[in-house]
Amino acid sequence: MSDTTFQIKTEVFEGPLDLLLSLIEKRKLFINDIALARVADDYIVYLKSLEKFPIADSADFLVIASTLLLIKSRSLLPNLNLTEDEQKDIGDLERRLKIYQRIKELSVHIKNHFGKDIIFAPEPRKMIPVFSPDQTMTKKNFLTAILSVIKSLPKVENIPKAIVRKVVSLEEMITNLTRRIQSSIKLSFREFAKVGKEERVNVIISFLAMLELVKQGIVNVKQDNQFDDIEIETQQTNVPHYN
Amino acid sequence: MEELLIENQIEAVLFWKGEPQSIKKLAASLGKKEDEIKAGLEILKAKIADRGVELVFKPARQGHSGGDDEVMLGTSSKVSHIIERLTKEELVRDLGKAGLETISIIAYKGPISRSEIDYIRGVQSNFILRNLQIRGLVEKITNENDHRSFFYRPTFELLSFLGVSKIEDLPEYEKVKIEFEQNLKNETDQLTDITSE
Amino acid sequence: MEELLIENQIEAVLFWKGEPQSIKKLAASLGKKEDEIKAGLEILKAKIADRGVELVFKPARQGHSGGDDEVMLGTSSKVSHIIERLTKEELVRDLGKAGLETISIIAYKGPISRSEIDYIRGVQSNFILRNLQIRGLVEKITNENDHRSFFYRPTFELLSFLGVSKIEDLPEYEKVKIEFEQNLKNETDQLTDITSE
Repeated sequence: MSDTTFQIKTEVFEGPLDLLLSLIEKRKLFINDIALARVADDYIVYLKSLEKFPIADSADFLVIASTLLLIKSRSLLPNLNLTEDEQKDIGDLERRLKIYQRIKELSVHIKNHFGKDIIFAPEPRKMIPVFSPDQTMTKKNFLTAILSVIKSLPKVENIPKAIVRKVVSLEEMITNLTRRIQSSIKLSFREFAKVGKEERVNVIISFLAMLELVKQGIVNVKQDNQFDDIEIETQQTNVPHYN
Repeated sequence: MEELLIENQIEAVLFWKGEPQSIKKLAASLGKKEDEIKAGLEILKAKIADRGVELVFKPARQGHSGGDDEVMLGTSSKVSHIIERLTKEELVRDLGKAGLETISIIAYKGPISRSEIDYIRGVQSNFILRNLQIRGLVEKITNENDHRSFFYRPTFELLSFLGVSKIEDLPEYEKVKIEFEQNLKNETDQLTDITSE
Repeated sequence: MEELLIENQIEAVLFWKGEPQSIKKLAASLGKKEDEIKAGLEILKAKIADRGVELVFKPARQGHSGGDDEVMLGTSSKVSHIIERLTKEELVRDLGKAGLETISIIAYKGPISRSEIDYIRGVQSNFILRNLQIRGLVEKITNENDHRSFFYRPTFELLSFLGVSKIEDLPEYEKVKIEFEQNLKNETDQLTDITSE
């Protein structure tokens, strides 16, 4: 955990899994919870380094960030109780990363073959046109059809509700997690005091600092006093951003 | 990758074109001498003797300068009754939802390019466009500004069949046009985003 | 006049159409049973194995409608460079990172729903999917079990660009299929919270 974080700012990532996978691969790790705990900092630092962080994308990134925080918390505090859902999220993330990694490997095949030895469909066969409408060719049908075409044009819509809900729940989760870790540390302090592992406490405190980074750096959260409710500033909600 | 025998290369080009090709042109396309092409054609002729397609030779007409020996691949005369039937069927088939959708876009937004149609529909429209052309419902015209590209527009026959003397007489023409422009403006903004993906 | 063998009849129709045809349609065109067409296609495939043209297959999958088995006749991938010189169409080879990822998922795991694609990529794929559909590389088919949901699968265009006569010819295809089915089986059970179409 003492390794310096990797500088990967210049790369463009397709999404949180892309970022996460590249962090793991840069450290030459296998995908498992130990690896995930180790790259959690890298991940957060990367997010922090982004100047413009559009909210639509941030939702995807933050959902994964929350799971990483869980994994890291658990690695630091074995007595931290995780809910069944949280356990599932962790297993799920590992599994998704493995599939994603495999897809990345396979995409090399696609890349190598695409457009190389093309099987060409023949040129359109020439035929002399013969005027032959069918019974749907009426003014009325034309209007109905064109209106439905216009209606199905993709709308510039704001972020799907499910994602917004996830962002909110993520904030709640971080708040809860912070509280849980705080109390867990109090518990752990006694244990640490006995065995005298001061170093570990330092790690946890720095981890909490990192949590603050998450809160302030990514979503622009406001927190007046340490245990006050956290307010999220999401002025950009109506401005989606697509890469 | 190993190269195909010359007769197979010739077959590929003739199949792909589906139209008569001069020996000279084939030679140029394949980077071979005309004699090699002629020899290749003889081999190909023998090879496909027992198949569903056949070679048709069109010798240059005597006394016509610039005339070239031409050759094409066509369906075997033994299936001409099937092809005839299919040609007729092609013209009576229901155009379906995709057909009506595409033709209404061309009617209200034409002249319009294929890529614009694809974009509006969100899918490729090449087969349906070809079908609409064969049915004499839409026609392809050259883009005055760019001679490599084409526009589609409704045929005169279609308009009279619908009972409109000009395209603006389509129901709610102006309203549809405005609505289209408003919605499509957003679209093009997004398109630049998509293509940078 | 003696009738042509079924494989030759099929070849003639595919040549004449110059477009993908469903097995069902071929059967209707030739007045044969679908099984006869399938058997005929196998013979045709063997017959033209060493020639200038080749067959491309796009299978329907069980439980996935929109989903007739389809077949197309195209030029051999071995003459790709020759046809490329002749074609006037501009070939776009760049897929972009998102495009490559999404196509790989659909090629190896398709037919697959949008929510599954999103799940694997960890981001929303609606824009890249629309983009790929406009380019004709993937297509949407209706889920037979739930008519409100869709699956994405490779198109003929994609198979053609990859130079494979069927999707199973992609490197590692069978291996990957087993892998995904065995090791990663419960991944779809986790799909609950991912946005639905």
